Amino acid sequence: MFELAAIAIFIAMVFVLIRLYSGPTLYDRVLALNAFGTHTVLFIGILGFLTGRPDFLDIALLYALINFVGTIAILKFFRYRAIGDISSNGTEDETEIEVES
Amino acid sequence: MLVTTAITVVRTRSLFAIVMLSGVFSLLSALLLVTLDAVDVAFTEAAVGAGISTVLLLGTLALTSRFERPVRRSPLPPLIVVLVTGAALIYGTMDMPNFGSPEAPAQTHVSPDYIQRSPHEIGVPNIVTGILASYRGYDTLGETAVVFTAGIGVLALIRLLRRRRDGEGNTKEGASLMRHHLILRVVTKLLVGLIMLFALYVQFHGDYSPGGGFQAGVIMAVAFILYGVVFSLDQVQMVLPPWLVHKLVALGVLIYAGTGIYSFFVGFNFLDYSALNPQHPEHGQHYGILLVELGVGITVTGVMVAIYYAFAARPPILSDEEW
Amino acid sequence: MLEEFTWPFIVGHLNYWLFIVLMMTGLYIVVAKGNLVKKIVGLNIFQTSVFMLYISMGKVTGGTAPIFPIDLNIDPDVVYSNPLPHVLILTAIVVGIATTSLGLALIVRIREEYDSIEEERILEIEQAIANAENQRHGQAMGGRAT
Amino acid sequence: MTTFEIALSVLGWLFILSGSFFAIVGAFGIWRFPDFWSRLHAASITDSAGVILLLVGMAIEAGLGLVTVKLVIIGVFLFITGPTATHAVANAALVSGLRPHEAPGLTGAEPDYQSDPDDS
Repeated sequence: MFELAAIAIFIAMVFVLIRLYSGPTLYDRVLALNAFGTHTVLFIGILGFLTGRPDFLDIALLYALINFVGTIAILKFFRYRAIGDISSNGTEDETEIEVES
Repeated sequence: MLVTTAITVVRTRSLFAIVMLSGVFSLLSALLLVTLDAVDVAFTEAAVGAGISTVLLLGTLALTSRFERPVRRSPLPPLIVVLVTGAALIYGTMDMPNFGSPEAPAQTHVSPDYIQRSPHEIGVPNIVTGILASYRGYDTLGETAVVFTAGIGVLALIRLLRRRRDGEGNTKEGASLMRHHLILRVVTKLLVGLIMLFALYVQFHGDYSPGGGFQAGVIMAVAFILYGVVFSLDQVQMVLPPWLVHKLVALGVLIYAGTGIYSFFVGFNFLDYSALNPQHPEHGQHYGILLVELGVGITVTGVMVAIYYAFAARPPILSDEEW
Repeated sequence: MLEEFTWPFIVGHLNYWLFIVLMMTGLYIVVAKGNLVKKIVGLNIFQTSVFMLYISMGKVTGGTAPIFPIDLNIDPDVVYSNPLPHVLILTAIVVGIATTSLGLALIVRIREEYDSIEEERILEIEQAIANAENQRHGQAMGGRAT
Repeated sequence: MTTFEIALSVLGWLFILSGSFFAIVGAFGIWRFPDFWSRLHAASITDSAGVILLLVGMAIEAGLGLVTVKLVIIGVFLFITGPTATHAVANAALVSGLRPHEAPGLTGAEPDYQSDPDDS
């Protein structure tokens, strides 16, 4: 039964990967990346049960965290072109912030 | 899937998508490593490939340009070179033992010895940790030193110029750019602590489950990087000032080498942890592994955070046509 | 030669071939593509496939991850995979990220000096600089040494 | 094996199978839906239904212990990070000026955001 679940999630990962390769906009790709991470977490969990070593769950836990960090970093970078504080064109960004807040 | 990812990397020209694809590539390879029983390695690969290297590549892109220009040269000569090399390598595999065969030379020489002896000599359930920190302690000391050196190299390359630019006064941007993302900020505050807790768990539970100093160091650094990404660099640096990071980098190597030198003075060999508790050599091994892993963890955290600071603090040069 | 290609042989070597294909893809990126960041990504792919090649050599069929039960009650029937490659690769990954970051730092510096991260453009600029220097030296020596 | 245990095991099966069904449906949606905003819906299926069902199923199969605790922690993490990441993606897409396809005659109010000058 775990095999069945593993195969199902594997197929799901292939679907998401197709979207990731072909995604027309950047946001499609980020979304697919995030979904891919979630699927990976589930897959590793299942895999741990499949091989009878459920202590693999540590890795799944790590993925759940790292995936989030990666997504946030990509989005922030795409929006502000910097992973630190300094944006390349300060004025434009500041007006944006005013509008949004 | 790995192959398709790699080929897409060849074909895509937006460097941005490439960064994501490389993240996916390392996730996939980590998955493969799990199926190959290399849990510790998968742990490291996941933390490093998907976390740190994505952030670093993004940092580089922020400082350079986002698109690749098409190459004018013909792709044929490199293709021929690659094909010839590949054919030679495949010819080389003809003599290799079958996949997973227990009679392969790699399985019959050193490692059964390690597997048999480590429960009695070291008494740590995770064989990988035992070998890493004790049997091959010299190697690991060397690797730590390499990480240390690479960190210093990065700092030497891109830290210096920043001070010069500070005089121009254009690096001060005020508060965080993401101050309006309320949800993100709240969630990050929640998560940073949990990630650190998890890092400590990985660090000190590494004897019993997958994990250890390298992984814990990377995870700890990811916590700081997340804080820096969502809040601002200034705020992280209030928590963990750069001078402290630089001290930490050195401190880790010192702890590691110091353990070795201590065993020197007590009259044992360099990095022989039995020196830490001569009555119970096994306990000595436990202490030694803990100490050494702690040193590795501190160094790795320090180096990763220092590299992140160096990349993030650097003002990009204005060139909008490349965006 | 051809009679070696029995079915078990192919299945048993498929993993090596797969990793070699990956490795060659990485090598192709490094050699053929001009963008330095892309070259680094290619280098990473190459590196990762080497790691996986090592790990796959350490796998034993029917084996499990090399971690004993927590109470050290070792069942002699359980086969463990080879832990030695794991140790080597574990440290290699962290060293790999350190060298990658060093390469990225170099790229940043190159970009600041040359205003480009394309290999061809950098070569052009270098050529121009070399020509200019040659000319200057040539004039200093009376136009003979060019 | 008592009847209770059998029932529990069957329950675990059901949870895992339906969870993988939802995971696959979500992924299929991500692949096939026409534009970004509808794909967002599909992605949330995996994030919510798939994750809950699979983790609960695994927890039932594993029984009480450290494994269950870890599963619960994973669930909590995924529950915090998943929606947050989706929110961040959607927010960034909206701000960048990406708009859903609207049916003719049905125009929603344009959000009061200044569109990003450098959207892709």
